[in-house]
Amino acid sequence: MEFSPSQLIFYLLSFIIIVSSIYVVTLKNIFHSAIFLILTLFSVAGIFILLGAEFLAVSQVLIYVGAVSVLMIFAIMLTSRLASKKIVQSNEQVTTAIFICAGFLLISLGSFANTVWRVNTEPLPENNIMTIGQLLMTDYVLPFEVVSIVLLAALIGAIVLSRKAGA
Amino acid sequence: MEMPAYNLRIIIPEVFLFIWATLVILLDLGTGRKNTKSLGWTAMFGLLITGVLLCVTWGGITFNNMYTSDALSVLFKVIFLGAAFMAIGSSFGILTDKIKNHRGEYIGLILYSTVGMMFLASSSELISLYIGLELTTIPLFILAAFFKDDRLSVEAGLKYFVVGAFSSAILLYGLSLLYGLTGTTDIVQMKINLSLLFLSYGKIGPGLILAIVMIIAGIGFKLALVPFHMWAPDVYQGSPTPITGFLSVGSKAAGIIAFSRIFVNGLIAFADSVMKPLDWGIIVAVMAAAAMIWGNLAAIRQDNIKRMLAFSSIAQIGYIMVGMVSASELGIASIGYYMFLYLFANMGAFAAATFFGDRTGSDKITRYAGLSQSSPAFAACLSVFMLSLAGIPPMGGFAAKYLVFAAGIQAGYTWLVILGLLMAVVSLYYYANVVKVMYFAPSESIFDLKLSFTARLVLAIAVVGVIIFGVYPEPIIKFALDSATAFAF
Amino acid sequence: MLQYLALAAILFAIGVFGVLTRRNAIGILMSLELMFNAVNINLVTFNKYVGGDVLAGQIFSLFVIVIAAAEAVVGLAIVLLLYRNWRGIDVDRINVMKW
Amino acid sequence: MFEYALSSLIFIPVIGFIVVMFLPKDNFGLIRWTSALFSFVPFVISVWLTYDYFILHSSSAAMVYVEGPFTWIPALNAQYFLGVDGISVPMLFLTGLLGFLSILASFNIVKRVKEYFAFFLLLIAGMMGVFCALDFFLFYVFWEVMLVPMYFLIGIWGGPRKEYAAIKFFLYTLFGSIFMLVAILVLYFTSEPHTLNMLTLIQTAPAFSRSLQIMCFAFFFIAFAIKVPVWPFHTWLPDAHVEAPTAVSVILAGVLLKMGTYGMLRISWPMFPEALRYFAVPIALLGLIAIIYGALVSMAQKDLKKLVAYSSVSHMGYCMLALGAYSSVTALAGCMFQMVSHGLITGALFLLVGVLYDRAHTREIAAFGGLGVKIPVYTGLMVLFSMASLGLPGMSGFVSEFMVFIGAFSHPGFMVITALAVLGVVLTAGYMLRMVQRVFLGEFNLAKWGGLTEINFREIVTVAPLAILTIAIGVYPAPLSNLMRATLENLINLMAR
Amino acid sequence: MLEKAFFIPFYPLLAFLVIVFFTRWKEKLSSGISIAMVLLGFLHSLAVLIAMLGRDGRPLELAYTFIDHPSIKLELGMWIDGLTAVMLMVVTIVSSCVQIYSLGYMKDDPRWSRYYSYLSLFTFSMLGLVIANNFFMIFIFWELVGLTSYLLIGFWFEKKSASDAGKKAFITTRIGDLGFIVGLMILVAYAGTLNYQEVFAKVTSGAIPANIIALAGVFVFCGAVGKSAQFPLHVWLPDAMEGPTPVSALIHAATMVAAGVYLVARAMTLFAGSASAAMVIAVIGMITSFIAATIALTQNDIKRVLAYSTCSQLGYMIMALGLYGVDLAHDPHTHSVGYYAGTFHLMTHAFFKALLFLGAGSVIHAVHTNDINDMGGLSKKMKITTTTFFIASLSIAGIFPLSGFWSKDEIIAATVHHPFFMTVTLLIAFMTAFYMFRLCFMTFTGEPRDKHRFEHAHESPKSMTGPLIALAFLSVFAGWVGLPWLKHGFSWFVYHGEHQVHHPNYILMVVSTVVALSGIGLAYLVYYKKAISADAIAERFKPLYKLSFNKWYFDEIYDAVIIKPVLGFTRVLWWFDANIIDGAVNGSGWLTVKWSDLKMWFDKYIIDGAVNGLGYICQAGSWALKFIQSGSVQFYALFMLGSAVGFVIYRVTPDGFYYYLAGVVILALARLLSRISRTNRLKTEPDIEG
Repeated sequence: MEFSPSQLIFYLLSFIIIVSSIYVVTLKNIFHSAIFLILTLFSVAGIFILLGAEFLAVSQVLIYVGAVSVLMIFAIMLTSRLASKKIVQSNEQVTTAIFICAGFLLISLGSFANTVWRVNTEPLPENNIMTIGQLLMTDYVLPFEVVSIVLLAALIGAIVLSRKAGA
Repeated sequence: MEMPAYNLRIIIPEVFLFIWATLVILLDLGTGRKNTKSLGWTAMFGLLITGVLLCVTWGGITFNNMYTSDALSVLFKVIFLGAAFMAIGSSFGILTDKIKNHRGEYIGLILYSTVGMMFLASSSELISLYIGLELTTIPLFILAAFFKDDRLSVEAGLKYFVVGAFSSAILLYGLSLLYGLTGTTDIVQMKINLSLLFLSYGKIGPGLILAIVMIIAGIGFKLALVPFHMWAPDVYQGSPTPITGFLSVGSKAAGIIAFSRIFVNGLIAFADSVMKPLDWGIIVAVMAAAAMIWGNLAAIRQDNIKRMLAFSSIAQIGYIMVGMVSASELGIASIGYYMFLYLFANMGAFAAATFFGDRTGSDKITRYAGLSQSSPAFAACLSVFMLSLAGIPPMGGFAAKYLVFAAGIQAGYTWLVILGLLMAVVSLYYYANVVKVMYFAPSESIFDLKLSFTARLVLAIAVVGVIIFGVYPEPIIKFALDSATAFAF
Repeated sequence: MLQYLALAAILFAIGVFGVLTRRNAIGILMSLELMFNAVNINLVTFNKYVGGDVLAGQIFSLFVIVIAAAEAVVGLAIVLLLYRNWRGIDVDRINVMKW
Repeated sequence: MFEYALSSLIFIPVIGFIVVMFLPKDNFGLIRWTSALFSFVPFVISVWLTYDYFILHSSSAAMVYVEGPFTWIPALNAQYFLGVDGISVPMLFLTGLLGFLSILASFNIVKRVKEYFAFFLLLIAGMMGVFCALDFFLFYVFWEVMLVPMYFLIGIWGGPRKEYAAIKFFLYTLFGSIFMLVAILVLYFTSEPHTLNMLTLIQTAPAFSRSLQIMCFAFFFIAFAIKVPVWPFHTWLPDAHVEAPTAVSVILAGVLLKMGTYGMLRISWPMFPEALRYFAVPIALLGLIAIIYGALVSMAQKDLKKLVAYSSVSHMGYCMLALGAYSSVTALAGCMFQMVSHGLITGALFLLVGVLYDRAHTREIAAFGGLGVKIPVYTGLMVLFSMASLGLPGMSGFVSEFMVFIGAFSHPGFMVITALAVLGVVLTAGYMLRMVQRVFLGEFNLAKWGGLTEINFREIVTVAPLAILTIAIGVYPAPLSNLMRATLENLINLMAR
Repeated sequence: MLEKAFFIPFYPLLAFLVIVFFTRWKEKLSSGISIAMVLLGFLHSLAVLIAMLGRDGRPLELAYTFIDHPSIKLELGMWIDGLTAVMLMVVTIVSSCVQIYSLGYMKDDPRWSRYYSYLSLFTFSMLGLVIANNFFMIFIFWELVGLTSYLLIGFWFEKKSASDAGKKAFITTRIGDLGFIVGLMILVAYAGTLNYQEVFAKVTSGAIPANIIALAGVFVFCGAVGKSAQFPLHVWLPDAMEGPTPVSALIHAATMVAAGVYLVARAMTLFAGSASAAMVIAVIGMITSFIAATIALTQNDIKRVLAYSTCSQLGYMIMALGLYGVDLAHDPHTHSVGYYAGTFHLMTHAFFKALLFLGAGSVIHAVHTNDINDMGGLSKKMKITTTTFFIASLSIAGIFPLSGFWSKDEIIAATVHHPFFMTVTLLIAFMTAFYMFRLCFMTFTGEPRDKHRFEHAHESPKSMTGPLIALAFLSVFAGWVGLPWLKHGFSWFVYHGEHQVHHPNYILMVVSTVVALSGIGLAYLVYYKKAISADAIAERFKPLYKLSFNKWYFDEIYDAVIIKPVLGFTRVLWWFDANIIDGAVNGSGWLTVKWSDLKMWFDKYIIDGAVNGLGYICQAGSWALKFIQSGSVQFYALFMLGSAVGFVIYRVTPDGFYYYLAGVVILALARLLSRISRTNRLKTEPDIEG
């Protein structure tokens, strides 16, 4: 079996994603977890590029890495005390969870392999950033507008909840 | 690039409500966060206007087939508006006593969530459906945790959030698979594509089942459908009571319409016998059965009225799902009617619980003892709600159950109907228990609840709705049946 | 195409595992982000290989990213509340309400 | 008869319910007399109706005074459809009479008077509705509507274990009626075109498949059997009777139990003749068991009211036996007679037990003795109704039992069952006489019961009509028999399909 | 007057209603009305009798419909023939006498009005019974006399023994009625009618199978067994003596107990339709007669002696009627005199037995005791009573030319073709003479054994002696209407089938007289002359004596007694014999109560338990509730995903359901394990709360 460069890159990225995401969910130090989360997210952005979704990759980096992860690190710093690092960071249902996740994984993989998928009929548009922009303003203008309300609501909610002064 | 000419008329109600909600928040800021009642009244007034606008403007499909304003969506939008109206109406006590700083946000978030539900109700495409769902849910995460110093409330918020986001991810996973199978996000197109796929390959494979189950799990969370229900009692108990009511009616109705859009409209082809192995009906039927059993049996043991109502609403969703699995015109109509009556009965019950809680600070059912003597009207109202939920004629709950079970029988789910009816008998036990406590127990603590005007208004609306639409359900059923024709069976 | 789906499934499963087992609330949030990313990989993969509506998958995943961000914000706000009320963010201690 | 007579029977009490709700809470007299009025008017109408039916319509089996079918919920094909024939008219009369008398007998209620009478009027409305309805949906609604006031009446004004009794009654009967609902729905969707009209279904249902008939029949039977109550579904009855206030017991025994047998006769018997043939013998056996069992259990009772309650089980057993012998007009007429007569007699017995309880505050049979010396009129009435209950000729109980016996006996294959059922006559005599002896005969305890007062005028007024009717039917049953004869013959033809 | 005969029962009914509703508080008026009405009835009956004599006993029928159904038409009506006319006379005469007599006897009773109302009601019922034209109607009045009997036996209800006896009487007779009802049901089922004549027509025409006739006959006869106190249901009659003595005279001697005999006579065609049924009747009659006679020999209670005597005499009549039926079944043109004998004896017995009871009442009134050992020598103080009592005794013993002689003679004549019956009959006649005169001598002659009582004894007032005299007159002469030499005597008037011409049988007359005289003679020797010691005889035949004295142990060990299997009796009746015969009241009533206790238990725990089972399910559910609703949000998520995975497995795999089940079990176990490990870990972990 021959590896094309893109495949090589894919397996490399996959390896990084899987390993670092396992770290994310298992490391005792939550701060380290956050770092590995950022690594994972970066790698996913790489996958997006492999799949020809450059705009998405950019958004991923901007929104996740730039905003969400930083926010999380702040939150970790606010809430976690270093003293608690030694404590077991996973709860008692690890065994069960492993079973369930493994089951889920097996089923998913088995299902995918046995399913008839539609065949690709047309290639992706060349300039998909442009196309995405157009689509967002035309076909998908409604969700585009509504999602702004979601963000507004989340914003207001976050402010309400995090304000310290009594309820 | 040119903007296609969309029919903007049919989204006027949503747009108006969004603007109005923002105005309410601004009003609160502008008036120095002092006004309570005027905010509430403004919001309720806005809901009324929205309702009027809705009636004037509905009908049509636009935004690239993403947004459908059909009769079904109107029926559900009325339910959302009603739920929001009653939730705000019953929040006056909380707004006065417990929430000092963020009254505008509280009301605004309820309205935002309502806007989300309304979008959801009209979505006929997966992306907008998902976004509508999130717009419904995210404000509710915040509202559940709105009593920031109250551990129960915060716990409720956390649990709601974790389970909500988790199920949202599961739902997305399912939606992505569905997209992958059909190559489209348009529900009607999806159905066509699936049929074509099936016709050309003779099979589709387990991927579809995975997708279906994932989607059921994702929306099942919103419905609190067993086995995706477990957050519900905790969240219902911990949240501010009006929010609990809103959750149990509005958010649930939103889930139901999403469910029916995806499954009854989109995947209906798989309910027929040729493709029996892919049928989602049996899964939902099993879950409905589980919901009825679990909800009713668990509710018997509860001594907290909110928790009891939480389990009861789990059971109620089981009944509704009987109509859903019927996947027929009558089934959809029965769901619409059921939810409509459920709006009055359940919101009424939660409103009553709110007023009682405001006054006494307790949600214990035993504290209701002797209310029939001290506050006869209140006790009578609550009894009506309970009997309606139990499905005793002439309350509306009876006609609703009748319709749902009729649909079940018609679709051949006799076992499910018998089970449901048996469980309805069981449910009577705990519903009647509330009545019993109020009426039979000797009244030890005689106190008058001294209901405020809004409280009386909310209770009156609910009681009148339950009885009027119970005795003369024809207009609603007619409308629901008409709305069901939107689905091609 | 299947390898992308497999990657997504693995990532999703790991995310699920994190949600199910992390005691730290922020850990749960991070695991949720993993799950959303897995979904996104799915969507983009399908967009490329299955086709159909032009770029619907990419746009879908764009919205998913945005909404995931919004949820993260709200989630973190709730985590702060937890911290204030419990002086800690261990999720499995937060079970006052049960049964 | 004026138009909408049946509706007025149903809705006058409802109006009364609303009116009473708006009366001042403390004006007991006003409340009592208002509700008496609102129950008296339906009573008068029911008497008039009975008379009118007897004169004008008793020769044919057709439904008369028909109202509707008016469209009610077209989406469900539910209609407002009322009508009566020879088997509903006596029941309406009984309901009117017992409703009015029970309201009179309730005048001594002093606890939460307003609610009491309001619920009572609602109860009367529900019962009237059941006997008039010809649409399944309507029938079911009335069937259930009744439960709610009953629940409150037992639960609030009942005895020490009222809560248990009330919820048991509610749950038990609801449990039964859900099966009826399923059967109704199945029938609805099986019939073409879909209909809930009982009369249409009676015409079309026998064409349904055998298994479907058997299933529907069984489901209806469970619902009705619980109401009757047929052994072994009877255990709600003693509790409900014992805990219920006097007037409610009267209604419970006098009217509610009849709904079960009425339902069988009106609905499931003519509708599923094939299933009926399949189930006839088991039904008669259940009746036989109820007769013997009820009587034996009655004999062991220490509580006066419980004794009367169990005697109901025994007496309704005769109805079941008769219903099993579906081929005989005499048996079915005996069943109807038994329904009427049991309503009168047991109603009166409950009233009388209530009278004694009001004075003595106990119903323990062993606590009494020799009361015949102190309260002879009361004793006389009690003995009269005991005798009526044990089927003494000259009173209605005898006529009904005799007709049941001779009718059932001539039904093919029922000889042994019927002959065994006759045992019930002796057993009934046994427990009734034992009760009479231990309460009224023997040594009188002057120290304990010296203060006992004789039955008063109001109480006599409540019992007297029942006594008169009991004897009247016993002496001259032909009118009642003629009233329902044509209807029953028609029913038998339907069952013979 | 004849067509209006159905008025006769209504006179006393009117009296009853008037007393109950209007004159309850005016005691004298009540009794006056009652007596007036019964006398009116008597006059009317007399008119009817005369009218009937004029028609040579040709019957008359009138009826109105009670209930009309295709399968059965029930009617109320009257059937008047010779038998009816005679019975009407008997009932009204005895009733009149008793009512007048009661004026004295019940003088100081506080419930005077009630007593008369009951008597009127009884008279009404009895007259209705007699006049009935169908089985349905006779059954109605049959039950009504049972009711009034119950009320009158228990008239002094403060006495427990009295109320017990009433109940026992009612229930025991009802056991018989049970058979009666079954018999009626059979008749309805096969004949389709209950009218006497229609039923008889069907029986004779052979429209009903013979075995059904036998069955119906035996069942209908059950009613007579109960009411006429025949073996094995005779136990109630002696106890019924707890009632006032005039009541005993009226009901338990002259009229009600005769109803059974009347029924047998009335429905003779039915019984004669089957020889075996008729034989059952004859045998039952004989057994009763014999047993009762032997018991009467040794009893010391004056009324009980008379009660057993009544049993015995009723058995006589029934035996005679039964034998007639047997003969008739074998030969449709039989010359058997059984029918005539039975009905004739029914009439004469009514008079002299009423007289005996009233006489006994007079004695009891005087000495306030029932025990003949406390009496003696009363003839000195109570001339009229003594005389009339002796007349009655002679009559019942069958001494020429008293009425008893004529009727009893006919009964013996009826047995001529049945030697065994004849032997027993003569034996009974002997015993009858003996015990009656034992009673007479013990009571009225010799030295007073209780001085104190004797001192206070006095002759009864005129209201009591008057009826005694009237009845004594009848006891002497009533039998003369049946003198064998009369061409148109009793047998011409009261007949079955066709008029019977009767021929005297002089040998039998002599034999019966000899038997009777020897019985009297023995009694004279033992109790008057004391030539033979009664105690010595008792000692000599100790087992027999004890048997007799203890009434054959019927009441004590009824179920231990092995009753001779009786033809035609069903196993059902057997069961009743062995268990419930002494009423569901005293002896085996215990068993019933115990049994129903058991049923109560069953009711309470098993059937109710099934209902409450729901509660247990809920209990189990609550464990599951605690298990799943653990409060841990991560477990909620786990459960959600686990279920989803389960559903997928369920739908994807062929044996999905089992995988699913296995998955649930594994999940549950894992959860359980983790809970355990969690509790362990929490112990070791430091608290991190600040």
